[in-house]
Amino acid sequence: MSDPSTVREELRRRIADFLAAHDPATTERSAFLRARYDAGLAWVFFPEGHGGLGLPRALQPEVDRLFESAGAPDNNREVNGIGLGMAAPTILAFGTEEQKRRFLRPLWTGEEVWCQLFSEPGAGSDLAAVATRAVRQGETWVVNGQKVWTSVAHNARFAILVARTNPDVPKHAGLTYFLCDMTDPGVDVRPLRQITGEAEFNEVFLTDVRIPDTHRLGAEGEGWKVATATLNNERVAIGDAAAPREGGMVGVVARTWREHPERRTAELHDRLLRLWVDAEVARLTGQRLRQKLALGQPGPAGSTMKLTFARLNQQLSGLELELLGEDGLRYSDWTMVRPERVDFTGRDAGYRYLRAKGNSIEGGTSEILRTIVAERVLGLPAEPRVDKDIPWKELQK
Amino acid sequence: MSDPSTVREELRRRIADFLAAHDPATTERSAFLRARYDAGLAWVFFPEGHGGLGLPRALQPEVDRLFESAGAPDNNREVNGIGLGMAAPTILAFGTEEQKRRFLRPLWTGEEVWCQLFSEPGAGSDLAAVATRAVRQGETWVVNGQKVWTSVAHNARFAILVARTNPDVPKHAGLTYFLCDMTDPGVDVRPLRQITGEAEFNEVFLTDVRIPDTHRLGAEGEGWKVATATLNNERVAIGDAAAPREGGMVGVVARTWREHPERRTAELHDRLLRLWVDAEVARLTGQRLRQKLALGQPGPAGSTMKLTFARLNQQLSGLELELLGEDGLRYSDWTMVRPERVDFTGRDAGYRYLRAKGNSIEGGTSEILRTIVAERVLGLPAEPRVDKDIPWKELQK
Amino acid sequence: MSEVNLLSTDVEDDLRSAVRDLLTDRCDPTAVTAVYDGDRSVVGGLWGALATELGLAGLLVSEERGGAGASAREAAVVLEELGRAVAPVPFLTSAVIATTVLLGSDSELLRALASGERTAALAVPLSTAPGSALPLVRADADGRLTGTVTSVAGALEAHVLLVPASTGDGVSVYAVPATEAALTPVVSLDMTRQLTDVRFDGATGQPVLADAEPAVQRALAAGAALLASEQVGVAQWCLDTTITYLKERRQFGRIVGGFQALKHRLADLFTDVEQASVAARYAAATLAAGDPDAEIAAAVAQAYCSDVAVRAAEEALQLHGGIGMTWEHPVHLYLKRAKADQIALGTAGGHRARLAGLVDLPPPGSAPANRQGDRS
Amino acid sequence: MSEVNLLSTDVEDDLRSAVRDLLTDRCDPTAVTAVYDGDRSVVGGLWGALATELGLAGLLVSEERGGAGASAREAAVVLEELGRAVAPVPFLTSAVIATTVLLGSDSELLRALASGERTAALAVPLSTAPGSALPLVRADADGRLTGTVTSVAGALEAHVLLVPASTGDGVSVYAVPATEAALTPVVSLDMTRQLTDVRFDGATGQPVLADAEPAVQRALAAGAALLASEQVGVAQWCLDTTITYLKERRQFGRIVGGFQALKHRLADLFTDVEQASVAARYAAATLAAGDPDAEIAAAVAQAYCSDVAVRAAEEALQLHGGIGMTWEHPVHLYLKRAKADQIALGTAGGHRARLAGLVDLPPPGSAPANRQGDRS
Repeated sequence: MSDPSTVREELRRRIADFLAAHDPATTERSAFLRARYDAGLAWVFFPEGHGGLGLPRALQPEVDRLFESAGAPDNNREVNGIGLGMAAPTILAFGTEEQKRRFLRPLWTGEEVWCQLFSEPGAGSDLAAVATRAVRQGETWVVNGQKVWTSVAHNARFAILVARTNPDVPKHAGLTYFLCDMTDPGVDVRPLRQITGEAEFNEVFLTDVRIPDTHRLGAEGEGWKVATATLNNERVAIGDAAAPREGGMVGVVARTWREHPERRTAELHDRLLRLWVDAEVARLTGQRLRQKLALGQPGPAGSTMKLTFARLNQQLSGLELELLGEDGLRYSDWTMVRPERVDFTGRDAGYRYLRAKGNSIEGGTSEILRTIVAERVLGLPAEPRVDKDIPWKELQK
Repeated sequence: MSDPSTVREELRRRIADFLAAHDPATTERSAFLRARYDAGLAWVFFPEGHGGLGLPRALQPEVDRLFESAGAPDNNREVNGIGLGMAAPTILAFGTEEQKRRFLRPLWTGEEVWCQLFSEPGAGSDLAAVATRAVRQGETWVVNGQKVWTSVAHNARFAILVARTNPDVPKHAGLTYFLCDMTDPGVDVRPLRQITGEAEFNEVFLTDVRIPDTHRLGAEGEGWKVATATLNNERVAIGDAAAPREGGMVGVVARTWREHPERRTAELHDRLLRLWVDAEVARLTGQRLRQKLALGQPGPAGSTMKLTFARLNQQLSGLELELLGEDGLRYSDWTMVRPERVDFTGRDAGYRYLRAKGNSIEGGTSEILRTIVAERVLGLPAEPRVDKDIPWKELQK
Repeated sequence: MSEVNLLSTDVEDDLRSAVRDLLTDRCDPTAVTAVYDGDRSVVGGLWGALATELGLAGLLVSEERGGAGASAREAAVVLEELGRAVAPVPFLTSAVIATTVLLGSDSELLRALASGERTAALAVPLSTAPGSALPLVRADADGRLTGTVTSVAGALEAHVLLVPASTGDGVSVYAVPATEAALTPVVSLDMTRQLTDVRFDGATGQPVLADAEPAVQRALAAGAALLASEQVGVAQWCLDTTITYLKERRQFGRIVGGFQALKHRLADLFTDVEQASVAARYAAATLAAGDPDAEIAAAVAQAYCSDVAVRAAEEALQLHGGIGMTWEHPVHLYLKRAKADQIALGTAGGHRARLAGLVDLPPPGSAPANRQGDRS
Repeated sequence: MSEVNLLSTDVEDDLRSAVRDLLTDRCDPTAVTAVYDGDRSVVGGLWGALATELGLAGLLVSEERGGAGASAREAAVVLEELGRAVAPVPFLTSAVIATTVLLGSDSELLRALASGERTAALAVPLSTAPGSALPLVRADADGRLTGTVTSVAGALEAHVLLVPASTGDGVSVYAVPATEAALTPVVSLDMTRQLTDVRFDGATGQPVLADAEPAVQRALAAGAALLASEQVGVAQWCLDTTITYLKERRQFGRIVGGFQALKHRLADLFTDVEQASVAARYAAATLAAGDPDAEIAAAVAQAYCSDVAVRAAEEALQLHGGIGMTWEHPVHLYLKRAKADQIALGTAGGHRARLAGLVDLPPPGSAPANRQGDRS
């Protein structure tokens, strides 16, 4: 391995050369992004030929900063988070060469947005319980079932999908992982309205959806292993930049406190200070986690940070409504709309209060996370399992 | 059944007659108590011939009040709580006529104090795991083992004892219940020092203790059933009198607050008010429970009240130390002594803080109580049990 | 502080059944959810049935004045059931608060309210705590009112607004036909008790009560004391529904309600909800009896029950998992009601602060402040 | 607020191992428990070994003045280990607080402290929060001190007391031989840091620092910032020991640590202890770097860590069940230390109140109060 500083130097030179050859001000957006991918400057920690240069992951933030400060177009990162954060590393790890070539480039450029068809009404925390069936007919799989909590499904070109291909074996063994074309006529995407009034997510009904076997990712029956890899990527997805003090929800509430001296009470004061302290400590914990990751030492803090984040968002937004008093009784708008993204700081306190309730459910409930911490980090005994060795079809649903 | 008010009238007359015949001022203490027992005025809800008149339990508080206000001697109630509250009803329910005649009268008069030999180092929450062995030799049982957390053992004449008589059957099936003479030479009572510095409890080592089979209570192997009855009596043992507002720990802390204006802070103020409210609500809950019991409708509040009581005592005493600041850093005395009883309000705040930690452990941990409430009151599924059907001797200890 | 009866009487049990049966029939969660999208069709018929068929509008009014001659105890039972159904009806605002304002007056309006023929609302923000300053509109010598009151609850359903107004000669309450005021419905956190901003531009009102501050404060105090029962109803629905759901839901091959961490949380929640029901009942019973402990009881009940209701709703949502986050499942109706109720008629923290004065647990630095107060 | 290193350096890891090894050898829980019964035989040898063998007495003193020239980061590592062992040694009181008082002086005493030859204690109550008024004894013109200071930590182990005294010309710190003062040992909640009441009846002291208020406050602030690391050590021992116990203990035929309610509580406690360790490390790192954020960092660390330590000790006791209530099991040593540490150098609530001023989150009514303050 070459000397790290030399590697960094060399990488900077490459980027400078690329920018010299492709002026962001004059190059067409898609052309620029495709060229960046082809130059291995998309995700430099991916292998050469697939948008990367096989470099350490820790170098990526600087790459992004350099492109950003040069005015380069972004690759639709906000909408395609699932594609970039979850689908791409899974395709890289488990895909055939053909699949990598077909899918990674338009995924990274944002030309093809991805969504995730994992959760079902009966398979939330227990993902291995998915009931969506995929039945093989020659070189095609015919898929039927219902998925929920699918964000960006209505804008997505492809999906990563877990379906049951063999109901005669225990639940973890009968799953297979697919790449599903969302334009297939059997795919019906319906908005799923939430308690905020909006529909940020979707339900996706799959009726005789035909997936070619070439879009199977990993072996038949290997779906659980592939899905687990995907979900591990989700948990790693912590921001690269240091969070500022009073970033996020705590800043909003602190501002309300400062702007409304007439609403302050002694009781709310101490509650706010406790939460401010908690938020500051959580921020520092994130900072330490980033310092560890930079040294290649991932710690257990990733799981615990999501727990803390959810609790803080919920307690802060709850306090904010009490602080607002009469104004806390009012809401912005219950109209069913389809927002592009979650906006915790730009909307009213009632929205924050309601939306934050999802923070301890989406992406792994707080209950599941506590169990994971207890078992994987603290080494406490696993939950008694009664469904491990019984064929899926015989399980009580 | 006769008219309730007639019954009450008749009972009052009996008590007046008794007091006229046995002037508390001039009658010798033991003689008075024995006579009261023989007159059926000890526990009027016990059957005739065993200190009672077969009347409803709800009448007992008035009987006690009438005797007390007449200056009658008390029956050592504070020291003999286990005898009166737990041993007596169990002997009544499961004892032979001979056992009832032998034990109940001196128990009630306080001439014979009782203790309870249930818990063991390896059998705390899981009482059915007791390892103390009782082996039959003719008409005698030979007992060996170790018991812990035995209060008043050093003053007790008898004990209720649970021991394992058959290790070849599952754990709940191999237990038998005995009445153990604490003066037997094989009984070794040692003080068990607590975190307060004192030894309120004892360890009791049983070495070849010989118990005649006539002191077995209930059938061989029926110990679990009898012990469960004993413990249910423990949970019913809620005071008969309405608790006053600011009774117990909350009153102590409120007094400290009032007496030390210089130590008040806004933060402690709201914490104290929250706990004051909680204590008041707990007091009212006790009041409702008593009103229900008076109508013969025991509710679930008995189990939940102990949970609340433990939490409140712990939080209040913890707050008190913070309120006391510098004085909270000081303690009264670490000397190992043997107190007669727990005194939450007469001692210093440090003692209260430490002693209150036991409130969520003794008499059923808060964890066990929550499980009981969840299963028996809310009807949620029982914990997975792996030890129900396996012979005791084969269980992993 | 006498020993009041904290149990239900047979009469109260009958009343509870009657209200619950009616709500089961006529207060479907889907219809309640529809009020969030502006379809308030459930409201009128439901309130009519409760107010007149069951005679709940006049519960607190004496029989001589056309009411049922019942007490705060019965009103508490009704509110528990209304809370359990998040019923979008103006019982609290009209039959409790507005009615209590008029109890000491000789207004004929009281009889109309008691019969259910008319419905009224007290024109103060829902967040107004008992004992706090009232927002006042101005009344001129001809009884013409000018001013704005924001976030009034029950105004949308009211024929008559009871408006505390400064007359230059103290505070009087005026009865103003709702049609005389400019009502702007507010998009509310809790649409099952939708708020209204009310503007008076020289509206003509009829004075119904002079020197009205004590009567208004009494009404707010009664409202706060009884709101606790509504909060208990909300909490009980949340607890019951969650337990039912967790006994059915399976994950990892097990009944989810069998996971011990959830069992313990539900045991704790059950404990708190049971205790809340006692606190609310004590507040209602002392209010009904005119017991001198009523003020403390109300502060305790509000301080305790409003947080328990919020926690019960939050736990219900969390323990339902994803389905609890959907518009389709009614748990959000309870969360929104619980959170709005926490702010209504004073927050828990506000009631604790009031309690401090009632039970001699003064805040830091209060001794000098009191002495200054004595001097002025 | 720069990005400081929150990870351990290799040097810090080595220091940690050295301290931990020594404590494992020489700080047996039974010997520590004995101090509660008046047997303090463990103290002298242990402190001697730490102070001189490992050279910890002079950790914060520059090499020119006979110390190790290390920083608050290393002191934090030591305190974590001392907390983990509830070691009854005066490191915090002498090597951190008293030493910091003297860092800006030219006193020769500093060299004696650095070498471990002498041990000192600052004569203020252990509960004194940074920024609060100091209890002062009086010094006459001849340097003779009169007055009493209660609840002084580290005085029993000290050769020298550093006494803040009012001279009529401001505050000076006097060095007084412990033999010159009347020391009354106090029966303390935490006997592993036993307190002493100290009386001066015309004791002769040597002035070591004039205009000493800032130096004393700086020392208290450093003490508070680093106490957080001790609290983290206490919390970590409690967590680790509880987990180990629950992996062995069986009830109902199951490993107790497998019951989900306990697993979830331990996961939450683990989260909090992890976070506490970051808060303490940030406080130490900013203090070491002279970072302008050090004051906020210290307040945050104290506000967070002191409650986490208490909760960890309380959970440890509870989850050990009966055995945790016994004198024989060491968990009570940690509970007493944690609770005393919560009060030491200001409570969590006190540090939050101080933080409010540092981060512009003023208490209610503070704006008018400030204005009044401006006028006077």
